[in-house]
Amino acid sequence: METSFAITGKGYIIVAADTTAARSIVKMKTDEDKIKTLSPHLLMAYSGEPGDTIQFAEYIERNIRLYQIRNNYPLRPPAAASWIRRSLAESLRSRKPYAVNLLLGGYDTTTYTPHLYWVDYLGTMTEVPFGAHGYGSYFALSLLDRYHDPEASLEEGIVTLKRCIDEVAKRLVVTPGKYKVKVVDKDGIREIEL
Amino acid sequence: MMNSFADRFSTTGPIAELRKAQANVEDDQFSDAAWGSEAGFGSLAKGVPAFTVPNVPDPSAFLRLHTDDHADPNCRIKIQHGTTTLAFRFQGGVIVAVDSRATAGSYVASGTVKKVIEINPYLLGTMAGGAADCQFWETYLGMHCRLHELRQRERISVSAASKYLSNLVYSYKGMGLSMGTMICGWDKTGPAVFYVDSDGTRLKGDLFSVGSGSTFAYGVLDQGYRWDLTDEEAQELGRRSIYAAGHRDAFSGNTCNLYHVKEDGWRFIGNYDISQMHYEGPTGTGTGYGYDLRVEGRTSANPPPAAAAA
Amino acid sequence: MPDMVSLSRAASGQPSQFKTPYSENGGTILAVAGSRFCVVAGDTRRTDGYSQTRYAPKVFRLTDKAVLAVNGFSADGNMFVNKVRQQLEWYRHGHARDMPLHEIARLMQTMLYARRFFPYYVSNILSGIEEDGSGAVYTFDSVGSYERDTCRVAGAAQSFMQPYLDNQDDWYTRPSVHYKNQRSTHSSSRPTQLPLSSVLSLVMDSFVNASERHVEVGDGLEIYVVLAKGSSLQGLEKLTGAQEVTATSDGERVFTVRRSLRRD
Amino acid sequence: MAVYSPPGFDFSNQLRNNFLTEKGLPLPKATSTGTTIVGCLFEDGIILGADTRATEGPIVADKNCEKIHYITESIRCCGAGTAADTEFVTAFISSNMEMHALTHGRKPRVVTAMTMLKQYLFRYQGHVGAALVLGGVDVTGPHLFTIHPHGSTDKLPYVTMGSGSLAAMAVFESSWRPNMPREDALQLVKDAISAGIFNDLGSGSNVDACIITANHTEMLRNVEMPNQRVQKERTYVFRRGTTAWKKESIRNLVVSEETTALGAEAMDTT
Amino acid sequence: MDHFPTNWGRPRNDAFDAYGTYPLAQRPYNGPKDTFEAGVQRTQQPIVTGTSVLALKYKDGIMMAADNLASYGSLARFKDIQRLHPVGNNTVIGAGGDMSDFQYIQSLLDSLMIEEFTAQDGHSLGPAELHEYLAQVMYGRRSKINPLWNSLIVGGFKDGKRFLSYVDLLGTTYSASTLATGYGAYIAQPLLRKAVEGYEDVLTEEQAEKIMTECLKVLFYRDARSLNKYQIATITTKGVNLSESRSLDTTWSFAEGIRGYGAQTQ
Amino acid sequence: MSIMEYNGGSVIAMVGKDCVAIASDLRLGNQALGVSSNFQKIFPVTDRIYLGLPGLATDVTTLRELFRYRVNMYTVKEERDIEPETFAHLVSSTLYERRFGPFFIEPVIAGMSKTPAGGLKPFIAATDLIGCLNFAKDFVVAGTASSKLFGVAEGLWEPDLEPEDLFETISQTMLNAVDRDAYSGWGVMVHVITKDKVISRTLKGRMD
Repeated sequence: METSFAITGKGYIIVAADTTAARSIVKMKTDEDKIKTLSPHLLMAYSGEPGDTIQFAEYIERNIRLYQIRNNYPLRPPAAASWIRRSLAESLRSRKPYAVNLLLGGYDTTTYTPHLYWVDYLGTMTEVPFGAHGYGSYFALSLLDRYHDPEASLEEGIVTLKRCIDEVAKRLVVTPGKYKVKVVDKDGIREIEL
Repeated sequence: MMNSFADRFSTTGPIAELRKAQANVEDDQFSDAAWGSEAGFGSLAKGVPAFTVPNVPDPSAFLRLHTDDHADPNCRIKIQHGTTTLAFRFQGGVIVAVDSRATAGSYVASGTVKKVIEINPYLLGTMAGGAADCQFWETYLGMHCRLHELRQRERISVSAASKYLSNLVYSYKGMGLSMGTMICGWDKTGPAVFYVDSDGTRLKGDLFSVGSGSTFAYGVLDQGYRWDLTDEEAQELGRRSIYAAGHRDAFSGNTCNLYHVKEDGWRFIGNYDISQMHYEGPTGTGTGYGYDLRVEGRTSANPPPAAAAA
Repeated sequence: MPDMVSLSRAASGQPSQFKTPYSENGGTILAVAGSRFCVVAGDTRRTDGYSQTRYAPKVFRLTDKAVLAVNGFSADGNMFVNKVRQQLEWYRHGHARDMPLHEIARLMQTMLYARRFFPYYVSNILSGIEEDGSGAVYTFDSVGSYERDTCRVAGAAQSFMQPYLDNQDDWYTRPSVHYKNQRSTHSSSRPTQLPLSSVLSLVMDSFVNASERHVEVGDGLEIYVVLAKGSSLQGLEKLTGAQEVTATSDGERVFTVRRSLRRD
Repeated sequence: MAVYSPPGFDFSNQLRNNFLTEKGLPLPKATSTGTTIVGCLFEDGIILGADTRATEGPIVADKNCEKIHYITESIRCCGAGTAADTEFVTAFISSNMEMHALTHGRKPRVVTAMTMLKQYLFRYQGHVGAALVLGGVDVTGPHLFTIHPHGSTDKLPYVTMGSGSLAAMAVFESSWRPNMPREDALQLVKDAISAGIFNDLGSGSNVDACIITANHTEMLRNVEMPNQRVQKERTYVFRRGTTAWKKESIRNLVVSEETTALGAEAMDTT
Repeated sequence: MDHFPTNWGRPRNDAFDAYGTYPLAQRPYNGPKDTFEAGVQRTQQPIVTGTSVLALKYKDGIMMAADNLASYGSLARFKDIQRLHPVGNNTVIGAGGDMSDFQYIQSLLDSLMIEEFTAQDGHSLGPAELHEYLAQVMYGRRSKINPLWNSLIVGGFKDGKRFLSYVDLLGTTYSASTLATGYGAYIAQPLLRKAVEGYEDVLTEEQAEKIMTECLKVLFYRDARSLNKYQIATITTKGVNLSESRSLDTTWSFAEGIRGYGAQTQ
Repeated sequence: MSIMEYNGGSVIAMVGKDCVAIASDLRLGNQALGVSSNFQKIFPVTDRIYLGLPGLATDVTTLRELFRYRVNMYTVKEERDIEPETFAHLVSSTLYERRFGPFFIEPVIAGMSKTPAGGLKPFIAATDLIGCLNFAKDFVVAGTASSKLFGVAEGLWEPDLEPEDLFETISQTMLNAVDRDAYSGWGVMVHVITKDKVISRTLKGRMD
């Protein structure tokens, strides 16, 4: 069962997604990266209908990149989020819609602010201090209401994230297994091991 | 004389028709289901009540057709649903905490539901699922616990009480009952919590949360739970978990009722408004549980000192 | 366009296929408990699709201490009231007194629950005076779960009237001011109760509001007022159309008040 | 986003909406007018009538809406059914009639409006849910039609439509006579609408009527108001400060100007 | 019971297993089955039907009217059916809906009256008692999901009191000074209400009959399952009086002026 | 559960004396799960027009963008601000364009419109999801709590309320209505538009 989390902290965003690619009752792969790096300071975790997810993510990735090549600067997180939402909402009106849920985490280098957007497959978008997709959200959101701190240091943020992962591991029937965790901050994007 | 005699046994004729017509209707009046109500002369323990079942090939489908508001939002009878209840054992006894909201469709039908059923001074049952199912069967259970006491001259164990309830509802399996309850109490073996539902499941355990908001409650509960919590910490954890569920789940909320079961029986700790807990904390004087209040003034922006000064 | 389904029902007298033993007859009921009185009201419209009858009572006096309002499928409702009355009659024969209110409530639960698998399609509100003289409202869902409350609406316009009464009633029905969004207008300790006259005008206003916005509410309003033993009439005697229907000399007194509502 | 949207309906949401419907989320209902609408011939022309209730399911969405729509000066159209459809269909035909009049330089006829309407509705096979009563007077005399959502029409001396049509029709069937005088006919229309208002839950509030004769059209908005709201028993003004709020921001729309006299330095006017 | 958070506590729908419960969502049914279930016939839809019955209160008592048609679908099958049935000296029952069910009710009521008569206890069943009886029977049959497919109007006059009430296949009952079943509830009721409400105590029999025939005429114009042959019953101090079948005087002359349905003029 | 209840949310607008008020809740839900408690549903169109968009949240954003675009085009072409009446018709025809594939939004419009004499008078309107306009003289409501809002507003609304009184009335209406609706709530935002200013307040509503 796919689960992804993202939380903001002081000057960073942590995005975590499970690494399982499952078909029916079989795990096909346990080290799939479901977080795309869209630009130097923008991450996108995606989950949903297999096939749609990767196709949509690559489409977005290329277009965001194209923008950067054409204009010589990347889209800032709010603008990128708005465009991604629109792409998703419009695809829903086409014959072959993408059924993809997204968490967009970006660090705005001009305002020094991390932004996190929660986007669902219908094109609903809202900015949140922390977000989750998948059944994990039913356990993690209340936990984050309780423990999340926007001024937490990265270490504290990782502790909070671990709480979420542990909780889901404890309570969710089909445990997602391993997670890939990426951080974006003023220095760019890097992957961290838990 | 002959007339009335013939009437009684005839299967045709107007009186017979009336009798037949009423037979179905009157079941509930003179049946065992109306225990204790027959003008005060009813006997209490006639066994398992009898119910009127509609005369259709598939009664449970009939019931679902008319009562399942998810399958059909326009269904006529909206049985109230939605709930968060929790109970856990710790060194100081059992904490039972529940919310108080009842919703019918999207309408909040009540914000003052008592979802802890006080079975007797040593036993509590929680209510999730069909409100009537829980109220009725747990009241019924209370009667049988009393009978057990009278017969055996000792209090019924939590285990036995929950087993009794489990067996009762299991006999109605497939008929459409909806009940998810925790039977909590203190007996010879110490504090005990049993989860019983209408599928017939019965689980002994330390920590359960039941209802549509249970996942949210678990999120907070699991993180804060230890066996050696103090009484105050345990009560706070119960409240806080119900708050968390009331906040996130549209079908839970309004107030939290908190009970603490100790060796000398249960005690009602208090009723806490969830919105008040959000803004001002359970006592109305402290800091609120609400995320917005907790992080007020805190920002995740980290401008370098130079930019911040500008 | 006329609703072709309901018209085809009309053609043969009734629905073309017997799909459901239930029907929905509209209308709304409401009860408010005061410290020494209670008020139970219901409109008198009975609907069937888009057609209506103007006077079909939904509120029934059970004893001088208890009034029962039923709403939903009227045949079930009437039958249920008859049966409760029958039980109360038996009780009176057995005990030489009227059944106390909270006992009627429990009785109703068992009667409703006996039909758990073939429910009465009825929302019940039982209201009256408890043995300690306080006003009480008991609300039931269709299969018998019940709770004591102070102010409750059920029926078609439930969602129209209940939040309005929440707002107007809050400071006396709820100890917690917080609940109902009004800040410090009243002290947070449990204040004095709304007087009967205010409750009555509130009830009338709320039915007028509902009849303005809900097509299934209207025609007439029937209000029952039950006064506890020894309480004064509190202006009831001056109210036009108030009529006493007390049957025993136990001390509680029952009055009815009738008003007309929109007929369109 | 297209800068120029093509005329006609936009079906771009339909795929998505079908998808949502398949997921088991039923589509919401549009405002419809349960409605009693009528029309009848009298000695000098036509009288149209309508109630003024608009409903969304059992909820009264609008207590005093206008259901007699303008087509031309001497042609009017009552609408029942999906409210938005009746509004837009009549507005559309009204503008087409104006164009028609301008193109041909003479007053358009009622049959022209009727034909436009039926052709338009037939094209949409009943999906445009407008049930209409069209009435007017032209050079060929008074005409009265009903147009059903699928585009079928009827021509009769007295007609009714909507959920209250049976109640209104009963009044016409029992009391309508050919060549009624104006006052009697108006009363009859009021009675017919009232029968709908008081006996059909989908119809309510007030009576609108429109009297069309060869050289004059009289729109009688709210000609009868039998269902006025009664005075409230209590007043409901809250003490200021009742509601607790967390944040306030005020945006001034008037830019305040302040004139500062530059007294010390006289302007150099040389 | 469904344990999924968004659906918690609701009946489990076995046709749709949202979270793939393994191994089984549904238990096999091994309970008793009625092999001949399909053979059990109930009135699930009416076959031979009568349309509206009208009734009103007037100065001297109750007047009731119904036409003589029993339809078989859209076929005007029987044109001399009597749908008003006197029961005793004080009551008339009028029925719309399935005629065979009505005839069963007639026989029920007739034997009930005989039953009551043989008791010889000085009581006789009046309209109120018969209505209560019918309400119980109708409600009981609906509770067995085996309804008597009728809407009935019970009118009567006993001990100086007028009685008029309605009961239908669901057991729903109500009273009013004017009642109508079937299409009559939509077409005749508005006219009846206007003519009768408020005048119950002043209307004479002639006026009442005029109102009735007017309503029947309108019904005949607009209800495709009605007939211009009808009967009127009155129940007064003098007892029940059921008229012979009469014919309505109707006019269709206005139709001559109508040309087509649209632009036609010839 | 209908599509309109998928994300939840409600809006109401009321007329006062030389002022109008519009209020919405702040909840964004994913069915029963609350996702955000700061989801704005009311947007300024011009200085004096506010538009409330309750309904499916994706369409809230889409429509907001669409209207912003169309109003900007109008302003560019006409070289003046759009008037509330005109804007209401713009909303209506935009929605009716999609008669057979509607947006799941029931817009509510509140604003002050210019009178020929040069003054300002209050204006409110609402449409259903395919653009049937309802110009009311008192109040208009939409969203998942609409029936509750109708009931409370019908009882509490009085004519000619001053801005501060109107604020109390609309706030109490909104708060009590959303308390009885599972899909609306999580705070309330109120805008009172008067002749010379717009007062926006975030209310302390129930958070469950």
